[in-house]
Amino acid sequence: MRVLWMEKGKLKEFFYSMKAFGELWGPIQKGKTRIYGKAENFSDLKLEPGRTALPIKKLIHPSKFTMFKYDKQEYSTKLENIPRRVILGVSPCDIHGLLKLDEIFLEEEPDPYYEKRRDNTAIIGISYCKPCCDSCICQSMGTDVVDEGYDLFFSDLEDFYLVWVGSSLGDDLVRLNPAVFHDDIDRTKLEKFVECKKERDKLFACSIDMDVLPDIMELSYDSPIWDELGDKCLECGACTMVCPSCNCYNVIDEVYLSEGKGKRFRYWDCCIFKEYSLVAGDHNFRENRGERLRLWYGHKLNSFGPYGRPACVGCGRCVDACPVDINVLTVARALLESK
Amino acid sequence: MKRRTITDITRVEGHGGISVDIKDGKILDIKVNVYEGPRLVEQLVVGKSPRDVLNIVPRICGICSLSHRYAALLALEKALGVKVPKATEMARNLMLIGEILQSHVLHLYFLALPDFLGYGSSIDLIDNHEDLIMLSLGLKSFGYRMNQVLSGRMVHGENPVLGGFGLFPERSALLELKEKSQEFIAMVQSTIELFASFEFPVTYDKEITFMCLNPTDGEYAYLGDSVVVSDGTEWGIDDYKEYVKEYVVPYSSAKRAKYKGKPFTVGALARINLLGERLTGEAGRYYKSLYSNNWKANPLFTNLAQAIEVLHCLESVPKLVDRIIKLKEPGIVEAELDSGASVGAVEAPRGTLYHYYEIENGLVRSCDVVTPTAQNLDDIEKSLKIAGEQLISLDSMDKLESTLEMITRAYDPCISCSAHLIRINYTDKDS
Amino acid sequence: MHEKEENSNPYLPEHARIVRKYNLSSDVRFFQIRYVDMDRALTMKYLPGQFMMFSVPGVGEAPFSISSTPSRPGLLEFCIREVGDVTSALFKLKENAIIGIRGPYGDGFPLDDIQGHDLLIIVGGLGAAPLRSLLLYALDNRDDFGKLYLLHGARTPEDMLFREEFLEMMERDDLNCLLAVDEDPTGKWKCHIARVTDLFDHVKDIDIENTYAAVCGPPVMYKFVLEKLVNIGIPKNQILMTLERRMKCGMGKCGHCVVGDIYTCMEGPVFSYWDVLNMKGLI
Amino acid sequence: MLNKKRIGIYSFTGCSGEQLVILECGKYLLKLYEVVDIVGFPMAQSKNTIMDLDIALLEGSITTESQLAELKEIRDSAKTLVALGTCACYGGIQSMKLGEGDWKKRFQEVYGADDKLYNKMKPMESKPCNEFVTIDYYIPGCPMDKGQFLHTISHIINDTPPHLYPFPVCTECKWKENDCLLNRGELCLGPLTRGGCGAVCPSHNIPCVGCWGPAEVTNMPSEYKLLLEKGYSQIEIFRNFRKFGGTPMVEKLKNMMEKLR
Ligand SMILES: Cc1cc2nc3c(=O)[nH]c(=O)nc-3n(C[C@H](O)[C@H](O)[C@H](O)COP(=O)(O)OP(=O)(O)OC[C@H]3O[C@@H](n4cnc5c(N)ncnc54)[C@H](O)[C@@H]3O)c2cc1C
Ligand code: SF4
Ligand code: SF4
Ligand code: SF4
Repeated sequence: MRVLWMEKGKLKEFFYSMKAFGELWGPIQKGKTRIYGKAENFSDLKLEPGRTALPIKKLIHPSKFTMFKYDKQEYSTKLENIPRRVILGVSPCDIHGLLKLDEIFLEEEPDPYYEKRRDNTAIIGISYCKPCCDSCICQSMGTDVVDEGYDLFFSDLEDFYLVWVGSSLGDDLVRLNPAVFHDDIDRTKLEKFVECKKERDKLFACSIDMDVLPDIMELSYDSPIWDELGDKCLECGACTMVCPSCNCYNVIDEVYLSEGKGKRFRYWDCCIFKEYSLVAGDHNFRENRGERLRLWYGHKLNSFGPYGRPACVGCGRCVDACPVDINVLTVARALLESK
Repeated sequence: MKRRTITDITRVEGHGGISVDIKDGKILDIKVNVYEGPRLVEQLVVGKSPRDVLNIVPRICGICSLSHRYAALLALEKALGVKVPKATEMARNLMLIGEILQSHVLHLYFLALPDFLGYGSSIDLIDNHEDLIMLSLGLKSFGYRMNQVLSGRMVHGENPVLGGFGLFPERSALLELKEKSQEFIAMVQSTIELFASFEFPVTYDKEITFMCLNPTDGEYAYLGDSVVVSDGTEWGIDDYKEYVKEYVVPYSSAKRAKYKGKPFTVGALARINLLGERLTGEAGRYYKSLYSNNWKANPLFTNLAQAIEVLHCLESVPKLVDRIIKLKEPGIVEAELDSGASVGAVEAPRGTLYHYYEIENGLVRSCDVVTPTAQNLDDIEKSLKIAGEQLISLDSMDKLESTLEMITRAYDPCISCSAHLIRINYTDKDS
Repeated sequence: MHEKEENSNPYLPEHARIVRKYNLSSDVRFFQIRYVDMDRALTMKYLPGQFMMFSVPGVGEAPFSISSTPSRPGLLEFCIREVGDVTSALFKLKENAIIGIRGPYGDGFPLDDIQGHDLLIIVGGLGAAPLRSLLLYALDNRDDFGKLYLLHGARTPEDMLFREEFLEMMERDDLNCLLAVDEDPTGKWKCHIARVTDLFDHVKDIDIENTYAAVCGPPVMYKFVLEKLVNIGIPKNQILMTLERRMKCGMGKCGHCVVGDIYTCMEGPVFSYWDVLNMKGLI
Repeated sequence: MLNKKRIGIYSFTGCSGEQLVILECGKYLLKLYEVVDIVGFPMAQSKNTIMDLDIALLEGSITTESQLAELKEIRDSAKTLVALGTCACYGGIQSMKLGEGDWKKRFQEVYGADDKLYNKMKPMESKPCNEFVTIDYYIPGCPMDKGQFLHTISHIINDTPPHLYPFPVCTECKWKENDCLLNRGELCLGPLTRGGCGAVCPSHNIPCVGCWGPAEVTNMPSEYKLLLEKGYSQIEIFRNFRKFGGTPMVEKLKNMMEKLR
């Protein structure tokens, strides 16, 4: 992979030059939270360790959108209206989250909505010499580093950036302003990189023992833990909404007042909701909240998607989101203690 | 004796009817009954926290929910020693202006205009007066947009809280309001001219007693600590119970109010009569050219008064926005006290609205709400009687009915709120 | 009218016409449909056990097993029970009405594996929908299969889906057609009055080790039938069943049908008993 | 459309918020008038009837005998009944003290001991429409949301089933990327309240007060325990649960207390 470096002060210039590709986005402050939002100015961007309320999935797999419209004659989609965007400042765990979603949405029969948004979005990752926050578990999940799924990746090494070019689109972006990049990476730069990573590794406050957890998860199918957690769970859906690797959605038809016209739209669903797995005759395959939580944690900590790997990318969002403290950390702890 | 009941005055908000007693071709009595079922709102808030009060009292009325919220805020904040920054105060005033605009627009275009143009509903206007319909829809949406920006949503927005705003309105949204407000000026001017061209079916010669808040800064505004009356008196809002005396009638679920034993009128017409001289800009120009002594006696001028106020509200938006965005974004001021009692009053779209609370250890001990419609009901009856006597000789019952309805509507009675003005005497004193 | 192009949006339904429909029982109706696009109608490929997503604009989508056999191209057949929004809307439509369909989805029955073996088809209630497809396929390709049994149970004769069709099949000598009802209020039932599981007594001369069984029916039926099949010695990986889950896409995207990490719509809806034993929560 | 559906919009005890929302539908309102016959809408038109209705939209809760009689008449004449807003769906704020003490005494405390008005008005404690007649569809909210109203009414007019979000306010609150108020220690009813408002209040840093009414599936005991842990008193918590909870909340609280005992 091609690796370049950039002086710290040049990022602003490069940022604006990417306007040639599309809208400029990145982590910005909205009230009390940080979100991925449109950045009119480089100074709007929060380029420092920290986490956005929703992961980057909200831009590729939006919380709700119209799939297509229909009338008496036909069904029609307008994929060409999906804007082109550059997102600067995507965290490694969020990129891993996208890779998980890619497994679902791009393999077998690709989902055209996801695919188009993915194609139209330039992902520019960034990492720092510090973890994003105290609840990050990316180190345990092996998602603190990333080597695919982005177009460019910036390692913020305090006085300069190392820049990985991850795709041909990334290369095109570099070409928009080649003068700000250098390819003469010397030894001191590499040393700085290694040193920085080592420093960061020491700073993670949370961890999960992923060597044993998938097996324990498997063995705890009938554990009373699930009922205990089920008693506590508020069934509010917060954990699934904020999780970068949750892909589930629901589909609803909407008719217009005038006859014969309408649209079908999609919105994020959540396997913790009772209605999620209800079928005819009011039969529910996961009647109890505990069973539903078990499914979710099974996905996050044991096996998910076509490759059967744990889906959790260690972003720590569920740790912050759940009002009653049910999250990968507490569940992992409970499982490990109960065995 | 023949008794006619015009059940359910249509095109007013809520549930009310007029009953007319006629004997030997003479009107014996006309009564406005309010049928609305009881909610006992003032009683619901007893034992609740100030925050609860702010969730509950706006629900008294959907059309002027922010006026209720504002009056309650003023009372509660005064009682608990909260003094909000200027920016908060001005943003709240802007919010009130939005509500007055939106409420007046609903009344003028949706409820009153069909009367004057002879249609059964405003939607029927679409064929011949599409421009008016489109203007009214646009204006109303703008009013609701103001509600949304300032209070959080169209109706019952919870954003204005004790001590400030949950989220202070964004600068960009305020600027959007400023810009958008100007789009309607010309069209509203033609609406004023349209209303000025209407002939009234009844004449009045006796002057009405008017009442409204007296804005301290000398402007035409909707807030003040004292009340001016057309008889020349002025008194502080804390004394409202002495001047606005409530009483019950057996035929209606709404209380009434009298001033010195006589009916009186509050609302747009009262404000224009008492404060009209203060109007500036285009609104001031229209006031000068249209105002006459007839406005002092005929309640049907309320429509014109409202139309002028719509223009005034639109003209006020840019001024207020400019002042707000110059100030520092205010935070929420916390209450210092947990006991106290006070009155808060605002000019709601339909007139002066009083809220009174007594708080003890953080919970409401007693509450009193006096709504504008309650204050107007006696005068509505009075002007219906005068009109009835003029019209009975016409011997056309239909004409009588429709004219009485039209006069009732002119007062823009928000009957759903008038049903809630029953004073509560239990103050847990004996319990 | 919309035509399916290569690489077009897989969520867009294609137009199909309801050619014929009639009642199979009080709440189950038979639908015969055909793609409006004749080319598509004739070239569509599918396997018994696969399903299609039906779309009624304004109402939504629901999955239904194909009841017809790919060996008779052109028309697609379904039997549908009225349970909710989409099904009620379908019931209201008249013949000739246009609906949207997309598919086929799922993994059908592993025909390559079954071929050359004896086959028991065990049907309860609406389980007739997917299994009729397998049965008709086997009959149309009779030489590819060994002994062929149909064991079909219903509550009453009225409830037996495809009753006439199956009664006619009793005449065939290349099929052992065993039909049973729990009770017979009509008094005219000429076949068995028994439970499906009792019909096993009439299954003879099959090479147990080399027999495949395909089961579909209400959840309660599985318990007893599976036990029986295991008891008579049919290998667990040769016992096949099709399962129902809530589905919103049919392509492993919406997540609703997931069991553990298995997407029923992609890896199913046909599973073997061995799968079921290995994947907690499947039935 | 050949046979236009006959629709009526009627109001009982409430703040008229739903009718205002309908009037604010702008061009959709004009469209609605085009595709159906609005034969009853006393707030907006002069000629009104309750006869031969296809769809009746009801606002407000029932608080007098005459309202009850009218409600029953409307049920008899209408094919489909839709409850608009939290008052009609659950009883509204005026039902928040339902079952607490002697209602007639409360009434008299307000109107005086003289029974004249009581006998004339024949009032009763506020209850939602479904306490008396079958309601076919519900559009909760105080006031209801314009989008949800248009969605539901379009579906009913076109004879297709409407779908309102089944999930609680928190779900949409996450979509809005708010900082969770419950986690900040506020008494937020988001997890117990039906979604659909777009999490307006939390988006303004204000805890949800529950104006969309109780969501069907919730874990109230857990939220209750959580709020106790956060230092709220039982009285305060119940007061908030009941503010917009109407009749379903009475039931839910009873069940919860039984469970916790
Ligand atoms: C692979 C597969 C093949 C199938 N094949 C057939 C077939 O051949 N024939 C057949 O008749 N069926 C078949 N089904 C079942 C059929 O798809 C379902 O019954 C489907 O739900 C019917 O759609 P509907 O819109 O009519 O029902 P829905 O309206 O979705 O309702 C169905 C049931 O789901 C529950 N439900 C749904 N939504 C809600 C909600 N919002 N709130 C509460 N409960 C809700 C209820 O219990 C209701 O009874 C198959 C299913 C699968 C997965
Ligand atoms: S399970 Fe929790 S920590 Fe893991 S990716 Fe999802 S939200 Fe992040
Ligand atoms: S703020 Fe309230 S509504 Fe939002 S997630 Fe937290 S508890 Fe739920
Ligand atoms: S957040 Fe809660 S209180 Fe606010 S509008 Fe929504 S449901 Fe009502």
